[in-house]
Amino acid sequence: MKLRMRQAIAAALADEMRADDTVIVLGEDVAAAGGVFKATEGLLEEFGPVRVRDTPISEMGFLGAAVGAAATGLRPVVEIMFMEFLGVALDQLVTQAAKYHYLSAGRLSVPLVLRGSVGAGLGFGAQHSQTLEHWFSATPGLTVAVASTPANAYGLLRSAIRDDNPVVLLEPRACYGDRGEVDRSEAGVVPLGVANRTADGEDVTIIGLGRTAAVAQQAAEQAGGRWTAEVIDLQTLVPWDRRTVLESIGRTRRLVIVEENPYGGGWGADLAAEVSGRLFGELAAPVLRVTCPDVPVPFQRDLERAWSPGPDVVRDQVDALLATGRLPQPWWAA
Amino acid sequence: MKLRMRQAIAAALADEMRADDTVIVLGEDVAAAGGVFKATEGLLEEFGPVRVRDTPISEMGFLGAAVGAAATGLRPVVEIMFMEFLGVALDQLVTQAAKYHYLSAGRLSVPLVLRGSVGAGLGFGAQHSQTLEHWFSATPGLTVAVASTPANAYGLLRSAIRDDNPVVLLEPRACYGDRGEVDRSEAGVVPLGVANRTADGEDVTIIGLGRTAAVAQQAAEQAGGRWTAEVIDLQTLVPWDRRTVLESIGRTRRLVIVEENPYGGGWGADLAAEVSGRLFGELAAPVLRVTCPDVPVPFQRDLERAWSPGPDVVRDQVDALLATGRLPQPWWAA
Amino acid sequence: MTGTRNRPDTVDLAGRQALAADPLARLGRMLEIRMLEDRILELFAEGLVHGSTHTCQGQEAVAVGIATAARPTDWVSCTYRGHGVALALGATPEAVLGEVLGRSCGSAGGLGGSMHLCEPEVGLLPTSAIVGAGIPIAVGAALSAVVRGTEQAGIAVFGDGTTNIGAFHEALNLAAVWRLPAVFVCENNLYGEYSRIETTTPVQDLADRAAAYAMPSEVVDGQDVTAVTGAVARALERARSGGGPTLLEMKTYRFAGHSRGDAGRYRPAGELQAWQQRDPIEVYRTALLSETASGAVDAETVDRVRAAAADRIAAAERTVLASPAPDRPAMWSHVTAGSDPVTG
Amino acid sequence: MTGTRNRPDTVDLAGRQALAADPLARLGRMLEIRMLEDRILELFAEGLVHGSTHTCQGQEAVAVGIATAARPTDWVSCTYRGHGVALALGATPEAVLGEVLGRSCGSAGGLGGSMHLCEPEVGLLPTSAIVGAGIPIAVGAALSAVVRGTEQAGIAVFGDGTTNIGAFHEALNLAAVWRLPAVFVCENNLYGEYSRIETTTPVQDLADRAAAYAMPSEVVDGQDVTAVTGAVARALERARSGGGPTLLEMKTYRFAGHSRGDAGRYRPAGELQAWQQRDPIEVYRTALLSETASGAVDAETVDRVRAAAADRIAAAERTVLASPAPDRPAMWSHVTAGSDPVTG
Ligand SMILES: Cc1ncc(C[n+]2csc(CCOP(=O)(O)OP(=O)(O)O)c2C)c(N)n1
Ligand SMILES: Cc1ncc(C[n+]2csc(CCOP(=O)(O)OP(=O)(O)O)c2C)c(N)n1
Ligand SMILES: [Mg+2]
Ligand SMILES: [Mg+2]
Repeated sequence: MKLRMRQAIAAALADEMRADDTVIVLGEDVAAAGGVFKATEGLLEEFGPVRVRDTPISEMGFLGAAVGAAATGLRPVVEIMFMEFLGVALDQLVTQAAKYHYLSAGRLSVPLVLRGSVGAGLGFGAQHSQTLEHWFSATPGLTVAVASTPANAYGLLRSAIRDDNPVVLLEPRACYGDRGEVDRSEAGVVPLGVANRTADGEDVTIIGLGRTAAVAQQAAEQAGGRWTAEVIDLQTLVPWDRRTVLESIGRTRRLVIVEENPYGGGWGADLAAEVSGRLFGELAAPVLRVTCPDVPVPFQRDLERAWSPGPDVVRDQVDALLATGRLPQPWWAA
Repeated sequence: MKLRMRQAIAAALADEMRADDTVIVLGEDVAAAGGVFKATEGLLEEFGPVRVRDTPISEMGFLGAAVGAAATGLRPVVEIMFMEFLGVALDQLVTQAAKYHYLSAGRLSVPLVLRGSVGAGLGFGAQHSQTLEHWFSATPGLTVAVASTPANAYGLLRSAIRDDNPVVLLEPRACYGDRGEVDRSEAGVVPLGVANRTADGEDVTIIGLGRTAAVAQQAAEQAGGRWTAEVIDLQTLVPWDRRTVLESIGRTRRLVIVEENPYGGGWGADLAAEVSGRLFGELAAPVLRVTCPDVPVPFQRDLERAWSPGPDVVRDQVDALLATGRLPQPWWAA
Repeated sequence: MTGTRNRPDTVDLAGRQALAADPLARLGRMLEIRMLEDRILELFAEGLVHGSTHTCQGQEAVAVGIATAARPTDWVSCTYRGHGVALALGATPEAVLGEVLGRSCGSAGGLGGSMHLCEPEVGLLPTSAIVGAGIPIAVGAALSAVVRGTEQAGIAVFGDGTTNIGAFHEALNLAAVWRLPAVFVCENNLYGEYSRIETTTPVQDLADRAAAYAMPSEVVDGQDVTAVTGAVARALERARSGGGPTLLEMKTYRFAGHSRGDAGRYRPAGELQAWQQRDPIEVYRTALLSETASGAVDAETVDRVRAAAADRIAAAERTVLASPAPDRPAMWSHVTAGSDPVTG
Repeated sequence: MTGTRNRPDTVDLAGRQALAADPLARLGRMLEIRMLEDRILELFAEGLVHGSTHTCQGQEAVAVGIATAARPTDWVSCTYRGHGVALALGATPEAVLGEVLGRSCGSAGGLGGSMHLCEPEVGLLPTSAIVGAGIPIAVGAALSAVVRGTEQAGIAVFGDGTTNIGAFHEALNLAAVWRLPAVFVCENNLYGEYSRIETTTPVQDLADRAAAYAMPSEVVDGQDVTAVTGAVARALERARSGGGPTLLEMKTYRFAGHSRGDAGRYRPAGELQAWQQRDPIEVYRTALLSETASGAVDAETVDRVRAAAADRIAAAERTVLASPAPDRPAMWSHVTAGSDPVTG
């Protein structure tokens, strides 16, 4: 069926809640209002107020409660409305939940899903527009996935709910309204840890994540025959799918990573470092990271749009990479 | 004079507090007790309870207060006893302080220093032993420095206090007792953004940060003449000193980074990615990251010691890199 | 800042100072707030506002009461619902509307947006889009005053729903135990987003929460600018004389939705209408007209004030609409302060 | 888990269940706690303890009172100062001491250390080294009970200083507004690390903070195991019957320092001695001996209990010291659960 991404999320929640009584949903205005972004619409009506709960404005409180509930028999799905709000509650996810299995000698697990909206594009300003993958990195025990389409939002969320470990699912806010085909059968479940190759090509592999998956795709489409690209939607960032990525680069011998975050500390560095190291001497060009500039997300419409690299920027950067075999200047300096 | 690192920190605070009435110190047990690690000893006695304050256990409260104080005329230095505690207060640093200058159109600045103890080695377990640099990355507006010796703890802290921006200074807890020469004159002030080359060599550049600076140095000393290394103590992680690093690698054509954090999401990836990209075709070997394994910090003494790579591990990894020109297996898999 | 050198004034200090002396200035300021907020929602409907915006119609008396009682040197932290407080404190309508519309004449040069206003000259700290974040920050401003030995106070303005977040608790405790010159102004408008207070909060009067910090508190009629002014003045007097912080709960109501686009359908029928009977502007107008003693205020005068407010807002809108968006380099202009090696 | 297959039992469920029925079991458990804590500090002085350790001498009545009133199916969150609560709930001395000494027989197989104990079979959630973290987690356990329709409760044990952190506030509010079966047990031992409560907290009775959540509360004599048991039992009764959460403040004192190595010099002279007059073990021993009605407890019986406790701890120490450290692969053994593609 065709669904918007927000509906796909609600559908995944409903489908898992029907299958498993222990799945509950918590968050600010997720119940009566169906979510600020309507990603939990209809759940209160179908599953009732015991399992679908509006919380006070207390991220530390309700995320912590979800950790406790997860350790004692439930599978809570927590909505963090804008991922920045986790800045008041990070402890519960990374210092408690992610370490509980370890610190219980494997006797407890924390099947918790933390869904949060992320990213720029809608004019929410510097404190409501970041993607913040880095908050979840370097945290053994935690899995991090990022949705980009209705189909993988649905499929990743179902996997996340079934997983016995804490899983973070980042949902690019700008994509909530996107429509696409969603398979609500088991076949629509998207495994964690597996990337999605969305285009074939020969000259370069372009990897995107979340909102930049489509940017990567469109950049490849705009190449005008000068080059062709394998495009990969990474889907899971931790752990990332080394097999798919390395195989692809084994064919194309060039990698471009498109990121919606500042250059310094952006998620692509991990991939770029590992690929550069593992395929040393086998690459035809340096690994290129196309990121946003190192500034807070600006509000004004044109600046916000200019802040994150669009398909044209990516295409030009790939052109330059292929032409020279060297890293081009950052696009904003060009 | 010879000081322990904890004394060097107290000395830097005292010297800046003497020079500038607006410098204040806040934190849990920093005043009457002189700090849990004694890094603020003597300050209450000299500067009094108005400027040196024991706080309630309220990281969000007192860090937020420091942000407000910094924006309105003071230069607060906040101690976060163990950096993990910032997991309950990250918002104030990265979402408020780091963005205040931007969001005030340059009319306010936040000359705040956040000092926190970090790292493993003392048996504090999984929730009190991480280095957590990644919490501070991808945050334009924030500067991140890491001490490794009494001299640079002193010098970096003085620079941090004078800086008009929020600066995080990570202090490896295991080094608080280390003794070393400290120059308390202006010459002892260590600028932010500048790395420290601690050894000359020809075959490889080894970079450390915090506790791994000494590991890098010792690894080089253990090479037994098989190879010689330029050793760099990065000192400031954001922004890292590209000039010193790239010049060094220009000479040695090989880079090894030694990190006290898990491989996934560790700070070295940023450097490895950029160096691999910028010096594409000019390196004699892939950039090697020697990190800890991707597990929470284990408590038990031998395991904790085994968790972070020591000089012998680094030396062996460099041996392997030089012998094969390829990335060795991670040391824990070897 | 790039592109903002010739921008219109962002503060009107004289206008701010007039509030304490002149009842008509207070009425006028409430009217300006109402009119600008109404206009912002219209501009939003016309597609001119990027992103979201949170307006404060119905809560004008709180904003103007605070600004009347406080000095321009006091520091105020506020939230995403900050247009009214900003205007009351003396931010110009150009600074506010300019920011909402992303123009270089805005408070943050158009880089912040509706949720991010800041005018240090009249005491407005950057408004925060994170619930509760401004409360400890105002406490820090109060601490700063104590350390620097000034008479300034720190004032935190926040909503009812915000009393459930940890930062509220930690900040009030800290201010109390350090006896800082801080004033906590809770605008209890009965809702946090779409959730009614009693679904999230087990106490009726939020002022009661002050007892957990041995802090004095007051429940205040937030629709009556004179009551607000008086309560804030008492709290500031206590603060400045070393008596420590105070929690003030302003009973009020937002006439519009939580943010643009919210029609407020979660409200019980008749609730809005009942509160509109206590429109702070009408309440104050009536009070002024019935103050026969003073005699100076008649219906005509009020009409004049209203017309002046309308003119002011219309003029601001013209200025803002003629004002440029920030240019691209502006994005880089204020990431770090100073010229140390780091920011070089 | 690697290397722990043949480890000694980590829980003693029968011993736990005996607490409710048998006063001597309660006395014995308090003695075991005291003896093990004393021994840990000695082992620390001998250099056998890596890292830090936080002992609870003087607070044994709180731990045992909770364990007496609660069921093994109730969930308890506690802190780094958790040895006593763990032992009271039914963790064996081997599990506790083994963890403190980093042996594979420890609660977390030696990977956690003194601050990290966990015995799900008797309801002990992983103790946390982060102040306040366990409070919302216990609330979550209470929520879990409601959703799954069980009679379980969630019990959070934490210190006085912890009432100043945001997690305390958010958790109590959440439990109250959702009327969850939760019990909040604050061990007010007058200090948070080296800071006396009045330097960080403006109220005297922390139980008063419950009013901010319209929550019932009690101030309890934390040195009297019977008083503790009664108060916790009342709170659990309320919790299980749908009456919602309760805040209990246990007035108590830690006889040792905050952690190993702290000599407690910040304490006023005589304070420790005054509290030692109310040593919970002595208080209970005296009560038992004077309960002439029951008649069953005489001085000899008490001595027997004491000797048995000493034997138990000595035996545990022998077992633990003979127990291996975890082997190196143990480091990787419980990072992620399950065998999905992620954990491989
Ligand atoms: C930490 C955090 N959590 C959640 C939000 C989302 N949010 C924005 S406004 C709001 C409601 C706040 O309610 P209240 O404090 O009553 O203020 P009001 O909007 O009524 O003025 C919420 C939940 C946020 N901005 N920050
Ligand atoms: C978030 C956080 N801040 C600070 C600390 C450091 N710390 C450990 S114990 C402690 C004192 C806690 O005092 P209290 O709540 O009274 O418990 P007690 O130790 O007396 O049992 C502090 C400040 C911590 N572990 N976590
Ligand atoms: Mg409200
Ligand atoms: Mg205490």
